[in-house]
Amino acid sequence: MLSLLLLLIPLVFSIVIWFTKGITSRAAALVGTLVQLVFTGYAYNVFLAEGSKPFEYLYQMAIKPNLVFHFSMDGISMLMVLLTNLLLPLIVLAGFNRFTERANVFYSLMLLMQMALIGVFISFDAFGYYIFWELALIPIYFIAFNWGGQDRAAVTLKFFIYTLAGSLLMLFGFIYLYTYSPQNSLDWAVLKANPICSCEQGWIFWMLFAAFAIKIPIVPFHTWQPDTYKTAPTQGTMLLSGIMLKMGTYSLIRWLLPIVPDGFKEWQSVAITLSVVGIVYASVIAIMQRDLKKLLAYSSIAHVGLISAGVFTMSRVGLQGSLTQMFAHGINVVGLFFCADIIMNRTGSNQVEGIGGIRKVAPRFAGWFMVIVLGSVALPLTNGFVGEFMLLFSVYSYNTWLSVFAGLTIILGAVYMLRMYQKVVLGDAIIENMQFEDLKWNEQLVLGIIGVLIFALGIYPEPIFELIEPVLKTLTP
Amino acid sequence: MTSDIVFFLLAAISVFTALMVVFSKSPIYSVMWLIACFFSIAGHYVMLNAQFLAIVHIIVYAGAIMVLMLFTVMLLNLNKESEPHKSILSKSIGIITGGMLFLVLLAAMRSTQLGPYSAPETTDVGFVQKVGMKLFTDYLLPFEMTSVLFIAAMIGSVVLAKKERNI
Amino acid sequence: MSELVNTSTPQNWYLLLSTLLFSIGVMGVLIRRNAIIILMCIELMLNSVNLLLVSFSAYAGNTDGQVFVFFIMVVAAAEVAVGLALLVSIYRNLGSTDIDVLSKLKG
Amino acid sequence: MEQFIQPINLIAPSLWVPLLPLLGFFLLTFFGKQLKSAGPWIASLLVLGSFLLSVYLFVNLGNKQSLDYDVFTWMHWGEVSLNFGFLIDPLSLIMLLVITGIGFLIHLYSIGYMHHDEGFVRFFSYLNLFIFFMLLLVMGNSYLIMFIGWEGVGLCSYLLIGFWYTNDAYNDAAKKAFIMNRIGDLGFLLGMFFMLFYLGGLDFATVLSNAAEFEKGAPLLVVITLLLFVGAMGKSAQLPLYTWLPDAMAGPTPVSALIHAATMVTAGIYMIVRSNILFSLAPFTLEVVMWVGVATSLFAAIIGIKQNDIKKVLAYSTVSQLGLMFAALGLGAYTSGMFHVVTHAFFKALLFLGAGSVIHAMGGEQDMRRMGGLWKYIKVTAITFLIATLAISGIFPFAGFFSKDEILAAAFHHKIVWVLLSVSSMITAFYMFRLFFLTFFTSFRGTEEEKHHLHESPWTMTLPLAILSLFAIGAGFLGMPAVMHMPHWFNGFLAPVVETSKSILGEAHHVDHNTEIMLMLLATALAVTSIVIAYVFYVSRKTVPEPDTETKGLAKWVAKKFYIDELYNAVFVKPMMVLSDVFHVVIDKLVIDLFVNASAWMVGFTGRTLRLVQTGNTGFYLFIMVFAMMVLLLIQLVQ
Repeated sequence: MLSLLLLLIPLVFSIVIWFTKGITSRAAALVGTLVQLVFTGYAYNVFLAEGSKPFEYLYQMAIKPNLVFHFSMDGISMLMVLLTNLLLPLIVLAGFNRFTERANVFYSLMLLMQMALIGVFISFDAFGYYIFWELALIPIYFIAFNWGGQDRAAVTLKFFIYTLAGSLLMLFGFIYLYTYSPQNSLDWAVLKANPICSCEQGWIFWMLFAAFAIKIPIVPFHTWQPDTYKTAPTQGTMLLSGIMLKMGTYSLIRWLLPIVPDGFKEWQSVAITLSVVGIVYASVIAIMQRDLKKLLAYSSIAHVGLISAGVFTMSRVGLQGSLTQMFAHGINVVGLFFCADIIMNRTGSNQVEGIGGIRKVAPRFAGWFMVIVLGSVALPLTNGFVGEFMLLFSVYSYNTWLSVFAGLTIILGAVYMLRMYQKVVLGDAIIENMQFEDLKWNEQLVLGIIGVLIFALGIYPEPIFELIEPVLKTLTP
Repeated sequence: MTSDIVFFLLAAISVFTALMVVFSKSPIYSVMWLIACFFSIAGHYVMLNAQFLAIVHIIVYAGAIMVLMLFTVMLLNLNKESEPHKSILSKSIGIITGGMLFLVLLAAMRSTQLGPYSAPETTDVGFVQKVGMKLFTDYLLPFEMTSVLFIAAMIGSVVLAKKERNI
Repeated sequence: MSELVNTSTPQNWYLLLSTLLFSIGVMGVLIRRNAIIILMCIELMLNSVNLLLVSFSAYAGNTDGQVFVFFIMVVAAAEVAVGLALLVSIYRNLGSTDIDVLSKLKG
Repeated sequence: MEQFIQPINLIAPSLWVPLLPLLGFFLLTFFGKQLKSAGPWIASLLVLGSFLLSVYLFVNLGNKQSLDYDVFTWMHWGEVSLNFGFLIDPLSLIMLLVITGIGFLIHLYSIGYMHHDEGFVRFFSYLNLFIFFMLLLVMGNSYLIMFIGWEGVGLCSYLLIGFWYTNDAYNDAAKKAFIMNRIGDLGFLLGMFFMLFYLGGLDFATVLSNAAEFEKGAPLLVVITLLLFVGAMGKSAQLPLYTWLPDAMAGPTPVSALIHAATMVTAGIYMIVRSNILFSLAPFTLEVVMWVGVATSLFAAIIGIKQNDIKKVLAYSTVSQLGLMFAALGLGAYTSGMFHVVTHAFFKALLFLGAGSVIHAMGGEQDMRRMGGLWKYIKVTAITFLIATLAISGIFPFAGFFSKDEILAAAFHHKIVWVLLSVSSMITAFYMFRLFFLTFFTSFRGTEEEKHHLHESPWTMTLPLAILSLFAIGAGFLGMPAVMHMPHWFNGFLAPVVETSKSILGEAHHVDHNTEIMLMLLATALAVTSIVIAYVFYVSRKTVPEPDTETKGLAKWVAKKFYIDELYNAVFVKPMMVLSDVFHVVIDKLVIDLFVNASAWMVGFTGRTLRLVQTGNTGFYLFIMVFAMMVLLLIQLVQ
């Protein structure tokens, strides 16, 4: 039942916010996300105390065809729900000193998005999962379309069609699975317990993988991403990169690995190679990016490339590392985009070159930005390192040479991140009479929380491990 | 035996009038033949012991629908043969296609397994009481919905047929 | 009473009859160009189906079929009303009910 | 090491050793404004506290005991668990004392040196952070904890090199240092993966005991040690990853003294000594280490001759000395290398601090061509500087003499190495005295204004100089050569750490006493010769190095550091940038988007084509409808 409440709270607030106006809207959104966060905290405690039982909820929508909404929770879902509900208040708070046109619609969509994301993470039946997967696309489409920047019509259309095409293939895959599952069921446990003939798993794998690879995105399915990240309003970008992207990697672990294990094994090498190529490829592109948000977008591709490579090693360490890194990356990337947003907002420029000198006028901002950059380049004792270490080790265990290439990320990551930081924050101001206020209270709060999380999880990642380890035991040999 | 004779008689009338509907030149005649066809079908209903339907059929089709058609034909002044003929080719293609459809349906019918029905215990299935019971218990909601449909259709046709002034 | 019920006639004949009527209706739709006559042919087709339903209802001793026929009549009446209204407005605009004139939907 | 017992009561003090500077970092970062000028003093005192705790540990532990404990589990999966734990053994104790001791002195010095800087407090918070990470590096009980410190000091190095962040050249230098270090770190990381995979863990106890099972020269160990050495090359600025260190002189001088001379750059040597068993089991790697060390030593020394920036000279001398240490390690003389680390820490820190004092006196000027004759203006600095210069040149009885001699003696059986190292030492003596003479002798060559400004530094700066010079004189006596019939305390202290290696490598090539004395004399003679040559050039003839534009031929190559930076730029940096644009513009925008757009176009094309079917003829539609119905029925029938 708790799972249903987790879905309903954002939905109710989403509806309520629709009827508010202006400043009230964002205050209501903050209240809503905070209520949800508190409730998630409660749910987390219950989860630790009683396991997944209180979360079971089944709603049979139709008997023939056998369509079920099955909500439940295991450690992985809990982790992702925590991430979602932790980031949402931060994302809302990040926009607190901005004027947003039609704020009620904006925040309403955002809360709707939250509900859809949680739905994806707690659905244990492919039917409900698919519905929420698609539902998550709708609010973000409108957010990017209505509040986006230049070329938004073309860019959002590309994004929408791209992801929709992927989902369609996934739908085919699921329908096929449905037809051939023994009780005509799409329940996760049933699908997992009755894998279809390994001769057919290969193409089922590709059906599902296409959807996930586009969402993640894995090179070469990534071309929608940099433009979309650039065009979407920053709060939308935070949602996209911080949480929505995790839908893909989460689904790799939840839906792809247990359901088509043989197909997974069959295409493992291809997928890992793609991921690793993606890491190097995106990192190299990021080096010379001139647009701030696009640079971060490519860096994000590089990071998630490593995450998916870890998943595809099918090893315990790889999965654990990827989940840890998913959580860490969610936090870091939101922080990075927030910093980019602050810079773009105050200077009016979205270029890497031609700003400079921010540190002199806004030392606090520069300091927090540095912390987040460090988390992003995976310095030990930051959250990025724990995941990256485990991921690289998993890739190493799979193939030594691949790990050398994947390991280039720690060099190239430092190259592009520090280059960006130097050009933007350090040096002398290039813009004359630059007015750059230091952090406002809400920005200070958001960056402070992110900074503390970066170190806390870097030094003591045990809470994450504690959640996911029992689940991973059942997923890997 | 008598019922067979009645059936064949009615069937012959039905088919003949139907063909006349299709092939008569003037729409007015077509309407007339169609009314005749409907009556014969009503006869079939009676033969099948569906009195209620037979009556409703005559009221609705012959009484309402066909009158409406007739009015329209006259209103539009279509009673004279104004229809340009289709070419022989397209006509024959139509006939051939219709014939082929008939053959296919026939074939489908032949391969259909009918019955066996358990012999009906009562023969009053078509009586007003029976139909009414069904209609007002099991099918109450659809029945009520039909009224909504009718209102929609009524309003729709009024709006459509109304002369548009402000163009 | 019982001799009035024509269940002695094989049901196949009813099937044959309604098939024939249906095909004639289809043929009419195909060879005529006057929209009103096409509308009538459609009525004919609907009636053939009704006949089929009634015969099944009678032979199986089940009233549901007749209820269906009732609903079909309702729909047919609504359809004719709207269809004729459409025709009137088409005629008013184009001065003809010839379906070959109605080619505005060309893609 | 089994005979070691765990003295539990020492765990708490040992924990506080790194925690104190970390506390200082947080205090200064978050309350810097409130603390005002007390901040730097607090920072310094906290480091002093660490130093005192280290002394306490040193006294209580000695070399008969060691501490090895885990604080908490950091990462774990399946059977593997990686703990956050500390190991205090003789080797870490030595490093602890050096780091906190010199660290404290440099803190004290910085109070004077950085006083007028607007980032005064920030500077100390970084310094404290650095001390924390450096302590983590040497105290960790596993390669993973060492790696934390390893990267952490890289970060602090980055922060401190780019301390004056408004200058973009400094920022570039900082970035370069970080990235070069990261290249090495990747090697380290991969080395760790090999260990984790094949040796079953990352903590020293497990790794080293499991490694001992392998036979000498096992390929696995060679790979691991080579990878670790790559890490050491990055951190300790060896060929080919050394170019960041001279650039790192952009940072404030105390930073150069602390990080880029005394402590951080010796992390590579510490790491190899720590894993000496692995290296001893991989003779091939030792060979590589030795040759890299020799080459670096010589190469950097040659470049040092033609540098005119006082700090650049010292930087190249650091690279050269580090090369010397690696050569010692490569020869299997781990304790000698470590000994040189310690003595070098003292005299090189002293040199840098002295240079800082000179720069302070000169008001920021670093070019030696504009100095000269400073002896009479800043006496304390000059004297301590002279002591350090003598020490680095290897003149008896200064510290450098003993450690350098030990390394040369160890190299004696390997004639080519010995010759090259001797040449390198000789060049070292030359350019160091060139530096000394140019700075302090003859007459002042700067402007009148500068001359007027010349003054001795405050006591916070001269006191560390004095203390360090005492060590630069005396530290050598910790390791007396056998010929002097005194106990070699240093080797004895470290003996437990390297005893396994000793048994693997076999008995070292001992030179007999006569040869040893002869070697000492020879080395001293060479050094003295160099000094004399330098004296003749720069004092008697009063030669001043020509301006940069007039350098020609070979000299220009040397002065331009053999164009290595330019080479790297052309071979790695530029192609990377071009590749980046090619990937973005050609592959992303053209190739991949071509497929994407092609599929979109396909959809559009299909739509445009199928549109033609829609003739608009209602009769035709009806016909098609009936026909299709028929076909569907037929299909149903046929099935």
